[in-house]
Amino acid sequence: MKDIQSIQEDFVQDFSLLEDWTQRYEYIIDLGKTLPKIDDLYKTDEYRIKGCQSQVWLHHRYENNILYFSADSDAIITKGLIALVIAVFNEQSPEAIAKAEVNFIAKIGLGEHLSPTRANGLNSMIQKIKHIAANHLA
Amino acid sequence: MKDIQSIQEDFVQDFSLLEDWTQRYEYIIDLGKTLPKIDDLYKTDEYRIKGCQSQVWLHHRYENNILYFSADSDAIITKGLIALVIAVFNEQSPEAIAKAEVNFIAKIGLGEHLSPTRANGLNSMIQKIKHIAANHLA
Amino acid sequence: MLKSDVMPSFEIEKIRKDFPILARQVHGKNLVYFDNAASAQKPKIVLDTLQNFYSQDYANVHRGVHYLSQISTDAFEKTRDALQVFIGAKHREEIIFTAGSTASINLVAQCFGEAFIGEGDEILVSGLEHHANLVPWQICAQKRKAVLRIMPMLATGELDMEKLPLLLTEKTKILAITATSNALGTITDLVNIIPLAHQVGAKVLVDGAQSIAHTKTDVQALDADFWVCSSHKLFGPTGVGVLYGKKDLLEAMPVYQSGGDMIKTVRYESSTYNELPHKFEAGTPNIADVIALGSALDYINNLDWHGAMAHEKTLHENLEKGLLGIQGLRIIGTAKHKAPLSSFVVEGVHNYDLGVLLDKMGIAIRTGHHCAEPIMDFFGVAGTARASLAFYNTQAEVDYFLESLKKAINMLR
Amino acid sequence: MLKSDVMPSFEIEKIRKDFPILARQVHGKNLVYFDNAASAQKPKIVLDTLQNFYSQDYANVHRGVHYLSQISTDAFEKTRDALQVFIGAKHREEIIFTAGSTASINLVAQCFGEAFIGEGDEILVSGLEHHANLVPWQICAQKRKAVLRIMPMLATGELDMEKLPLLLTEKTKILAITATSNALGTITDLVNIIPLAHQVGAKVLVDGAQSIAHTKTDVQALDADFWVCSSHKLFGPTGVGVLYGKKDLLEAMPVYQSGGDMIKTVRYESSTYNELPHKFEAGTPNIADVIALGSALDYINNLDWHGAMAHEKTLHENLEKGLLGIQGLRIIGTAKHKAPLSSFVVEGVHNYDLGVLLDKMGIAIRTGHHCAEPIMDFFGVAGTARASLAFYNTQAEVDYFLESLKKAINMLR
Ligand SMILES: Cc1ncc(COP(=O)(O)O)c(C=O)c1O
Ligand SMILES: Cc1ncc(COP(=O)(O)O)c(C=O)c1O
Repeated sequence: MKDIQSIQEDFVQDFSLLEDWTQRYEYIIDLGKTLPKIDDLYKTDEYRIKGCQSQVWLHHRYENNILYFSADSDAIITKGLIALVIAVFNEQSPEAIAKAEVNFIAKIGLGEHLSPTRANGLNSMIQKIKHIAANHLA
Repeated sequence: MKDIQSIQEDFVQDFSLLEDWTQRYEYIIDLGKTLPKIDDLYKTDEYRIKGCQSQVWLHHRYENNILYFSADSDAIITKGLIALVIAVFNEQSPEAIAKAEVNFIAKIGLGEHLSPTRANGLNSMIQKIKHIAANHLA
Repeated sequence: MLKSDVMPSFEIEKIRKDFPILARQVHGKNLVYFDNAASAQKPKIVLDTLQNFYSQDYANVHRGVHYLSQISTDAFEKTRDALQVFIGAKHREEIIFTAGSTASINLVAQCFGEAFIGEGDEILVSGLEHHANLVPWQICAQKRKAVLRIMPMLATGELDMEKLPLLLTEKTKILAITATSNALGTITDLVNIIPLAHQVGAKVLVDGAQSIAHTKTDVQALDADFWVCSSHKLFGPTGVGVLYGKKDLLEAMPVYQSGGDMIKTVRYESSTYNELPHKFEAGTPNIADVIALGSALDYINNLDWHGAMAHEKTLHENLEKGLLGIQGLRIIGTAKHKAPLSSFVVEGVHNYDLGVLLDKMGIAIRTGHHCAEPIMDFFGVAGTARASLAFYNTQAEVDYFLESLKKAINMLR
Repeated sequence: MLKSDVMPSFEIEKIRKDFPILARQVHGKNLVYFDNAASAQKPKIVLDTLQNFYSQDYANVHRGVHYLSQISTDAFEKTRDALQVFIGAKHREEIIFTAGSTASINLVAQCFGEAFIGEGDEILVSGLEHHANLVPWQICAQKRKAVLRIMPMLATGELDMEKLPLLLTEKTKILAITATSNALGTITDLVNIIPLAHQVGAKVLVDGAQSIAHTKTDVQALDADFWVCSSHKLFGPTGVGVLYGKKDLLEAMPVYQSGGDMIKTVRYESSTYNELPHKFEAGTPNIADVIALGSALDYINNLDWHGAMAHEKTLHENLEKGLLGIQGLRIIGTAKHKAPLSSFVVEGVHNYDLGVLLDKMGIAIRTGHHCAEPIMDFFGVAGTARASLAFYNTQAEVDYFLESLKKAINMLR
């Protein structure tokens, strides 16, 4: 597995090839469409993350000091955005996640989706992932 | 008794001789000091007129189709102003009062005291006098 | 030449210049502001009034003998007079300033409730209400041990008039009903509904938050017992609401908030309360914004209102025509009489995604449940996209919106 | 040169230029604004923020996905963060926006009352309160069948600390007390009073309406349970109040007003409520004014606060010195620690008459009972004349005021 920073840099690289917002969003939407579906079992309140306009569900599994994440959303753009976040954090150690800086979203021109007042739950999801990692630290 | 309009015109004439606000207010204050006191009997809630900063009491008597007014206030400027108003309306017939236009206060440069939002009760007192007159119309 | 020939038609380009924000860009595109039902933009005269008032005349109102306090008080009270005329109230003291429609309704739910609603009484709320005209009545019903009844609607988003007589009983103390639904656009049939409520002795609170920017209101002709609206939806500043109430009702109700200005005398043992309207206006009011609301009213009064309404009606007809031509799009709320707004869903597409992509194209619409969850439940949708118009919108904006919407749907499918 | 030598002293003339209204004339005289305790004037930055916001960025907040709604929401929430820092709150969601101090206190009296005050419980209110921090507790006591007790004051206008232990019992649920009296200027000894209340398990609501423009507040250091103030007394716009409450208390309290934004889910059967701070912010908030309050805080934060406070303290000392030299004048409220305001009466002269004549000389003071009738009763006066200062006042204004006051008294005697 690549480290978190390199994955972020890859995304920044990928996005730099896209010329305008249309292409960037088409890319995000495509990502959203290909994000493996979360098991319906986990589409419950327990796994739901606050964000009143679109819903986000996040599930994680911990094995051999590695965290595995899967997530879903009812809105496709949100789903694309969380696909990016999952790609960055999936199959990493709690330590790596806990100390990682998430800086690629702003760099690829999607920073507006990160505002805590944004109703999409992306920011809450990143907080949640960090929180899960912190709980699994030694 | 002079008629209401002439009395008002006399006041406008008197005030036109006063050069600045100081003289005008000194005149008002003097009037206030000379206004015959109202009988303490009438300094009760029953005779009180709304006006939250200074209090005004108004008493009237009706005899032979003539209205007699006396009034008082705890503030001397208010007292001076009501002395003016009493001088205009006292010993007049209900008919004359009811149809009279009170225009001298603005003309002598004291119009600001007439605003309905003014807390001194002058406006309420004029309304009250008009009201009393209306009640004594045939 | 006939007189009507020289009458200028509604001069939309001139009107737009009165609203500074309409000239701005968003994401490099000209702003298309179709979120008017959430809040309306402000004409320059409103901003100028705020600026001039604070830099020339500001002071706290009432009780002040000094000049600035006097002129502030006069200007503040002038808005009350203007509102009295604007909505056709009988007495100026029937106009109460609050913080918004929500605050106005809460005042009525609490104080009318305390005075007039008891155990076993019924509160009837229309099925078209914004949460602001529903939740306060839920709480009132709970506190007063009263029963909350809902007047159902039809699949068109119109209220079911046939059910009304069954729901109005001599136990019904109040009917809470909107003049216009913010979620669907439905204009309710108040002229026929209010007399029915009065027949059983119920009072009627009308929520005018959505109607006031699109219809002339006459509370006396309607015979509304209470009527509310918000300044910010009427091209005025935020932070001001209006409550109209019939004098005898307001007088019979207990006070709401207490503090300065609403009292007559205060002793430690007990206090007595001031007359209307001050009885319901505790504390320092929102002086500057009330005065600026007065300027918004001036603006509207000087507008070619008839032309403005005809203009926005035409735009809305064209908008709905365009929407109906989009495959898989369903308009939610198809009442015969609608305000110039359209709520819709697109098959297989989430309203949030539509909102995000339209935003990228400079278009502001609202998405979600529009603070009317029971209505969403009724239509079996989680939310809708809502485009809502004002008289300062243009046909070019409608065209661009429709084109952009198609583009967004294509991207998302 | 030593560092302190190059430190600029408080630059009063520069400061005055920030407040446009201070340059105006009244009745042909330069305005002398000594009515700051009723409401403070606004720096230009506050007016510019209103102007820019409405003409560039305005939209309704929360729930909106479009750009304008996002930046409006961000700007609105930024003021919450700024206030958290400004008053030293632990959590941002402990800051609730209301319509004013009066609304904040009413919220606490109702919702804390409902949750925590029962029959036979006691509410202790200090004898120095503005009606806004007294009447809501009278009503609360009446509704909850609780007992209202008053902490008496001494002839100096200071609270009688010896009586406090006798008044605080295990039945005392809350102590409502001002940080600074608007009628007398008394600064209360909160540092010693609050722990005593906490010892018996009582909560403390501090009314910061008058202290906030003259003292730095640290709600955590004070250990206040609730604390309120008004934007308009803090050089911000009208129509905004602040309520600080400890998180656990706010969470344990029932909701106040209901409507949009404060709900989580709404069904006809029942509704669930949103988290703090939204739980207590029903409806469209006063968006623009909250944002402009943020600019007022910026202004204060960038001010030479230490210099400003020293300046107004000196002015006030000189003011009181001058007043004491006037024959027949009695200062009402002679506490050791006072905010920069002076209440006074003049033998044989009505305060209203003083107000009218000083107004003619361009001077704005307040006269009357200052919404504190029980205090007037205590001192056996119907009202007082009150001159209240802010940091933008000058020594020349104090001199002119004293001279004008003497002239007015001469005219009236
Ligand atoms: C000490 C005190 N408390 C409360 C208030 C009420 O504030 P507002 O009128 O802004 O609600 C005031 C205002 O005069 C005050 O001086
Ligand atoms: C129909 C209706 N009623 C009430 C409200 C509440 O108004 P405010 O948020 O201004 O209090 C709204 C605002 O969206 C509305 O549309």
